[in-house]
Amino acid sequence: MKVTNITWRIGGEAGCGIPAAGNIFSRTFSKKGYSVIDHIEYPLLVKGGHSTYISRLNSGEIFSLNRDINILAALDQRTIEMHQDEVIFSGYVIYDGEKYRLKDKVNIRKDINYISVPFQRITAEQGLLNIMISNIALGASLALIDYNVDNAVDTVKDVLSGRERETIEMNSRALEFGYKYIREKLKIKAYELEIVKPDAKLLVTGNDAVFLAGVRSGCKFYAECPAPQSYPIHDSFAAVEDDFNIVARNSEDEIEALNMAIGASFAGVRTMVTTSGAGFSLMGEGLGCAAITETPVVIVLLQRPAPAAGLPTWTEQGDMLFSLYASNGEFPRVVIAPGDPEECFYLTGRAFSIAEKYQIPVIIILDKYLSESHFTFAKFDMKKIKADRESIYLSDRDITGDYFRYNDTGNGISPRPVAGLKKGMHIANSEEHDRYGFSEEDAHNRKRMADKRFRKVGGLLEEIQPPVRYGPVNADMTIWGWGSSKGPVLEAIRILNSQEKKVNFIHFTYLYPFDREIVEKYINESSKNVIVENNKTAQLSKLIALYTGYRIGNKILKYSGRQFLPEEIVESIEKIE
Amino acid sequence: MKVTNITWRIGGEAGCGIPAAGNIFSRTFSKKGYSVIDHIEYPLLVKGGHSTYISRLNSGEIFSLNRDINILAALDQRTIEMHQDEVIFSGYVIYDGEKYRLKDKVNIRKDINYISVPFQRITAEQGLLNIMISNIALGASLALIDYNVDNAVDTVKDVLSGRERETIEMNSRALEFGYKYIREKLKIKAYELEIVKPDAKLLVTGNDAVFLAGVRSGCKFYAECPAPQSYPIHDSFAAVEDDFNIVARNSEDEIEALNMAIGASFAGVRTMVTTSGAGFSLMGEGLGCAAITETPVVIVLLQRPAPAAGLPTWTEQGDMLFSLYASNGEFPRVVIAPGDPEECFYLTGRAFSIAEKYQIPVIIILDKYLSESHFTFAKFDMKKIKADRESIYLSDRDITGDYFRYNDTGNGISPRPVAGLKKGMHIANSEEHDRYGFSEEDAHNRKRMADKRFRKVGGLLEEIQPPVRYGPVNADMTIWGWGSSKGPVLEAIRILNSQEKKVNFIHFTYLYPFDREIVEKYINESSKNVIVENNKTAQLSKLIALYTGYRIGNKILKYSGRQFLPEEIVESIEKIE
Amino acid sequence: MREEYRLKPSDFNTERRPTWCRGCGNYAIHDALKKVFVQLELYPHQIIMVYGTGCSGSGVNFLRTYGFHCMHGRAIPIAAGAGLAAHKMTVIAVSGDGDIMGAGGNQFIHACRRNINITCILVDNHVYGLAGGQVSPTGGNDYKAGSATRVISVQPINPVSLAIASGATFIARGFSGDPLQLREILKKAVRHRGFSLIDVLAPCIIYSSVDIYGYYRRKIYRLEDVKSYDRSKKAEAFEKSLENDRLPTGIFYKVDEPVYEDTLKQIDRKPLIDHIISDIDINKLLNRYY
Amino acid sequence: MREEYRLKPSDFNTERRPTWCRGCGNYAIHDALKKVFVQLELYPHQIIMVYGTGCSGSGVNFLRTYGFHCMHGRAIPIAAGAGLAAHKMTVIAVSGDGDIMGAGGNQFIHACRRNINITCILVDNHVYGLAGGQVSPTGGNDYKAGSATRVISVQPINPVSLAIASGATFIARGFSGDPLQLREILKKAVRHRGFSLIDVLAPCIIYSSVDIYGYYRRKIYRLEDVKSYDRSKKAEAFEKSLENDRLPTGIFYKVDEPVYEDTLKQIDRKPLIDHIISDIDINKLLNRYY
Ligand SMILES: Cc1ncc(C[n+]2csc(CCOP(=O)(O)OP(=O)(O)O)c2C)c(N)n1
Ligand SMILES: Cc1ncc(C[n+]2csc(CCOP(=O)(O)OP(=O)(O)O)c2C)c(N)n1
Ligand code: SF4
Ligand code: SF4
Ligand SMILES: [Mg+2]
Ligand SMILES: [Mg+2]
Repeated sequence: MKVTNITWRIGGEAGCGIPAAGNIFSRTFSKKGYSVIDHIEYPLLVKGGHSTYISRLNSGEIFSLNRDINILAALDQRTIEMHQDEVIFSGYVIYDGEKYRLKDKVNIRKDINYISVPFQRITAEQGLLNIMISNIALGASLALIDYNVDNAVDTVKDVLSGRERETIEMNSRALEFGYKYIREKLKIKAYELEIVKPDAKLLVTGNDAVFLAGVRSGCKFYAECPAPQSYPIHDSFAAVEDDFNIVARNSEDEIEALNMAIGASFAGVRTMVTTSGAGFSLMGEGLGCAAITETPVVIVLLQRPAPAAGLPTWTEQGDMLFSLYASNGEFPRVVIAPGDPEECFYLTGRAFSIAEKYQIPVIIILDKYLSESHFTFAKFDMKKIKADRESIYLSDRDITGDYFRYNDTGNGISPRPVAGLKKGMHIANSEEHDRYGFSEEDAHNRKRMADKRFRKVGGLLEEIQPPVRYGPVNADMTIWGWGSSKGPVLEAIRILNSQEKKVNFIHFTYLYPFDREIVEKYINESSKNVIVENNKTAQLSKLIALYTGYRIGNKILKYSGRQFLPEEIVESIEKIE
Repeated sequence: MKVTNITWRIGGEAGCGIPAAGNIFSRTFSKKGYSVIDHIEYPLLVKGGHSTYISRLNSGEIFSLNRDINILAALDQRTIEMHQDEVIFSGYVIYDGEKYRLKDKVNIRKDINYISVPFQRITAEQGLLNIMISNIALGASLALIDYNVDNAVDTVKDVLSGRERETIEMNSRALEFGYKYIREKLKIKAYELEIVKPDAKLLVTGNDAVFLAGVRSGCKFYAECPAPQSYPIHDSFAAVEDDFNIVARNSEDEIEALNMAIGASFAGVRTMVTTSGAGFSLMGEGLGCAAITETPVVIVLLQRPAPAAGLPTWTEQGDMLFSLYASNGEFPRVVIAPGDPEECFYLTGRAFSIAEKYQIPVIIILDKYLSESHFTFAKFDMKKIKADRESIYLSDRDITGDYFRYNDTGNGISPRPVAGLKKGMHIANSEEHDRYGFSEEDAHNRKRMADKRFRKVGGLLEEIQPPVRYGPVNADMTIWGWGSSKGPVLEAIRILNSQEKKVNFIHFTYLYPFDREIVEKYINESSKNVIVENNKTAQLSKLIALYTGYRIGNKILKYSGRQFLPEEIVESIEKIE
Repeated sequence: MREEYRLKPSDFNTERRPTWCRGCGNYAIHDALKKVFVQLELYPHQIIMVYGTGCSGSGVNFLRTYGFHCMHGRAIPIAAGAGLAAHKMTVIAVSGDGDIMGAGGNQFIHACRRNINITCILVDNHVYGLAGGQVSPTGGNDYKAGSATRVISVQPINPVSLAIASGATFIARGFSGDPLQLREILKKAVRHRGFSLIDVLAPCIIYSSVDIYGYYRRKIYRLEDVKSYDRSKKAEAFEKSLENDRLPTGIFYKVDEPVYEDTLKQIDRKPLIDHIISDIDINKLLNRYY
Repeated sequence: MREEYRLKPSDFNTERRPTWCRGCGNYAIHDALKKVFVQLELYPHQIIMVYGTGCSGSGVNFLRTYGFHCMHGRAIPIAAGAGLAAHKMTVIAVSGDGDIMGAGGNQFIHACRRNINITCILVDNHVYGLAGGQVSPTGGNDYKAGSATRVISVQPINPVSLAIASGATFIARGFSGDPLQLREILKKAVRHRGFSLIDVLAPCIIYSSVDIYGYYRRKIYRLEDVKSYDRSKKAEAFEKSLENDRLPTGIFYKVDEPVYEDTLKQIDRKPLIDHIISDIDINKLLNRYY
């Protein structure tokens, strides 16, 4: 069967090499020009437990995963139990029929194909390690797609480059044996994937994109408190510390991480900290400190289902309102929720520029789905990230006479120098202060400083990108969403519009400042509205009501710790009508 | 001149005994049945700096301070410079004419009386301490009101009871000398205060009321991190530790304070922590922990102008939205902002009951003005605070078979025992958990637990007191406000209504859950609306818009770190019309 | 408080089976705990266990007592609060090195100096296990631990030295590979009145070199075997704690000092949780405000 | 870096006059700082001072350098961050005992162990001065300090012992009543490479007994006068730090150990703040993602 899309899921006990195999699968296709989106699901355990990886590849453009699986590579029985319902009509399940017999437990579906590949026996016979089982399954899967296994072998060599030759060789062998078992022994060919132009695509996660933009933006100090949520970003920075003159730091807690970043930023470098919800809950103090001292800092908040520790390896959009109002008192900030890794890249670049120009904290919100799923893109445009510090910082030449650190300027921005300049000496003060920075309790001064800080909002409104409308201008229904649900909603409206339902989508990346004018325009142009959010309390709908007074009545909310699938959205939308 | 109201302000260098004298002044009158409201203003310094105390007394009912001062007791020249404009036509300024000559610096007002009392000379001649200067001024002020100085001497004895006899005697002497100087030497009599029934009134600050309600409610564990904002509450608890079996604790930081309270509450006692904004910014983590483990805790947030350290000794209503959304993730909480000490008392009682019954965190928001100003009340009704724990906690008898700590009940409340019961063993888990409390990542379970927690909101809506409307039902204008601005607004609408302007006032004490129905009713019944808030961003108006979609366009906002005066509100209202 | 049934270690099992990796040091600790509870005749309902976040924290699911699984680094204050409210119960905090020495360092030193009456078991594997294997504050350069891309030569925290300097009154080091000694220490620690720390070397077999148990076995010696060692001397204990070529295990320091809870008259008569609060009379108190 | 003008202490004055109470220990510290800066030829713009919250923190208004007045307890991480970014500058954190030993304890021990290259002046008055005179973590029972309604017999933190246990490489105690010694210590501390702590006994005359200076004078002796004392021995320094009948001042411990900043190749060539970042080429990096 000729297809343009293949969705593949591999699952099993952790320890069978699932993350690596998933990554190889995705990368093998992205290298050859296919669009790929993948996602990994794993429990909060270092070893053991059940884990799955899903990868969707397509010869055209895709925005998210989909529900229907073409090939389910089940390394254990539980994977079949949990996921065989997702297998598409006449799809395939690969399993080890020598290890467990289907009939014993599984409710066998008549409409799909179960194909036994003796993972365990091959592993034993070939002297492979347990962790390579998934590679056998991967090889078998490629055979089903009739895809040249050499491409995957190349990927393995790439991904494992630097590792011992034997490791690479064994991994490759596992791939090849799985492949051959299907092709030569069983002689099954399930799908034939449409061929695309073999232009290698970038395959990056949200985390990768944030990291890359951080490096490009000239971030010189990065810190986190060790956490499963943020260590991919930390490790990326740590690996390039010397190449790019960056200090990447594991702090003892989030309090140190943010305060060190503020200290470094005060001295004059661009800084970033990453954290997830519980860690962000400890950062309120530092956030306020950055705000009143007007010290730029970029904070990346990697959302997880909460409250408290919640579900650290799953996904949710639960921290929007918290990030908007975190910390005591009132001050301007910018909150950005990118919708995909491409937006992660460009918006992280913007975050650094805005933070530095406006001397404010900027918060970038991701979630597990966006952080850890790979997406393909043609390339990143470097021109869109420019670190133009020279026009922002004062030099000794600029300063004549008294220097007012908190000068009450028209746009609220008070230019500052990096530390060490002869003429630019100043203090940053977390107490209310006068224009020099000296502590000052006077009522008029207080009002003046608060006004000065908030005057920045005017400029910020020019900088930010208003919500974007996707789909037809005139639609019967408008979906509203933010951040990482962008992909599933885009897929959903593609399906809906192909069914002759005119649905469009307003997607927010910047959450604060709020561009009321454009939102009101969108509201006026929409007839029926529905909120789609990956949380329980519909936080975006609250934000919209707060600023525009418009309350969106229809809500599609998911808060099981799992990202939306486009099909779910389509079904929910259909129920509304 | 016969008067029903006297407003008195004393000011000078810190170190002259101003807080004590102010307290004595207020208490002297409250004891004799007058209504009193006072307020102290001081800089962020242990010693030195300028400080003032204002006390308003009235033979009838009052709700706040007012602007016009009858007597300004100026212990230094700066007090005259800063405050003589507030003195009412034909009012009085008491100053030390032997220490500084008015003409040198001060713009002398023709319409008021400057009376010199040689504070310094009396102090020297009588062998008094510097700190007693303010008592001389106080005595002199009493003479101007023609009020029996013995009442004040009695107050001194009361307030200083337990101190050395000499101290008491010297303080009394200072009072008497000031009194005699006016009465016998200058022979001035300025005002004659209307006599009231001498039923002693309670004179309490918001802090006092919170403390008293805490004791009455059976709070057994109290903690704070040492801070100027909260130490009055700490010291009150510390003084009664043995009498009421309470542990009052100075924690090393707010993180310990809240976590210890959660631990103690888990074991089974009622607990409270107090903090101000920057400390609350460190409590997000603990807040979420209390929420997901469903451990009751009462947090008192003493707002100050912020962000960050801001102005620690001044006042602002800047933390409402922060308190509503603090901590990662979504969970129900209750947020209460009492309007005066009486509400502080009853609502703190409610806070403990609600926290315990619903097993949630309850946040009580005060601000400097409410925390540290004294207000008079006839008495507190003890029946309104009942700690009915027995009906809430499980006993061994109640438990048969398996005990589910997080039982998925109809109202979302899962009854629990105190620690140590044989049959009630359970775990509290800050990770998402199943009904036993065991860590659980399953999607259905996640949804179920989130739903269970949020189901409590239904019950909570029955418990809370909806916003109260003061003034005429039908009005030309409706003022909306919350928390401590209650008093100034009540005075303002009294003035406005006496001027034939029909204005009423909707005052919020409970901010979450939000009673949309009644608020929408109020909106429908109002014609012109105006927000009065002691902050810059009109947080209540945002909250109202968020829930009702109704946006209040007129805003009277003050964010200079000072509380509203009724006259300011009246003037701003008049401008709106 | 005699109970009607005879305790056995399995009374402390829950319906969940431990999910730690095979060979993980956490097993030995839980095993020791159960056996010590039986020896001390502590019944499940007389115990409050508080767990931090991390691999060790998942123990909350496997040990049947009153339990609290708290936020990263907060096991000590939660335990301290629970202990104050129910001071007749046995309160034990079990938490990782990343937890207690990372985020929880401040609470640790203050609990030590206040000598609060809880036992703290530091599950010391030198890594942030659950967080991804990063080197933890106790992680040194003596063996390869953790997923660090580069060894940064910072000194590790020595929990024993730190506890001595901070004022804890029972300070020991155990090793999960020496269960007998671990049990002995644990028993004494639970019995000790005041703050007791047991720094348990509890290898993480995922993020350590494979022969970490062998490494420790070669390096470790027991303080019990040093007859001349006087564990009541603070300076001596500190000096001992600095030893690194060979690693002493056992009790470094044990003294009787005033216990925080004992200084509180307000919990003298009965635990805070036992007070009836339904109608507390505050009228006398109110009089001060008239 | 020679400057065009000759430094004098008053070059470090701002237009604001100190607001501390007369007799407050903070005066001596600021005085010593200015003189030491002159001696070391450190110009105002070459210095970053970081202040905590509290009476000592108000110093930000009175000393003319680059300055940061941070949140309660956070002077050390702010200083560490500034120091990393501009490691050629002199970075000094000045903060109270409530600050550094209360809220900031965790940052303190970690800064010690990392041996980051900053100087930390602990303004140790045994009380939370600005917060209302509560007994601070360093406040003991040896003299009446603070506004406590009741003396709770908890052990105070001894910053010197704690710093030794945590790995700081320059550890001293000074006394605001001994300005000469204070200056000497300060000079050496600023020169020292690595984390230096000076615990300065700096009486709060408001919340201490009146003769606190006399009390200290009677109790204090100088370590310089103990010829046999070897300040390079950790265990000896620790034992010395425990002395309480008489209080040693001076340098307890000083060793040269790897400095955190020196282990960082990425700041080897030039300070982070000096890099031009306008067009950083990441194409090679990007290739890994194709
Ligand atoms: C506030 C916060 N920051 C970071 C984390 C990430 N985190 C998860 S477990 C853990 C600690 C793991 O180390 P350790 O305490 O040594 O436990 P182990 O897994 O080694 O037993 C951390 C820091 C968190 N849960 N919360
Ligand atoms: C988060 C937070 N908690 C509490 C406070 C209150 N506070 C103000 S100053 C201070 C510390 C005062 O003690 P110390 O550091 O010893 O300084 P000193 O005034 O004695 O010089 C504290 C805790 C605060 N500012 N921030
Ligand atoms: S990762 Fe390490 S600490 Fe965690 S369970 Fe496995 S062996 Fe134990
Ligand atoms: S209160 Fe104490 S520490 Fe603060 S300025 Fe006065 S003397 Fe110094
Ligand atoms: Mg660990
Ligand atoms: Mg102090």
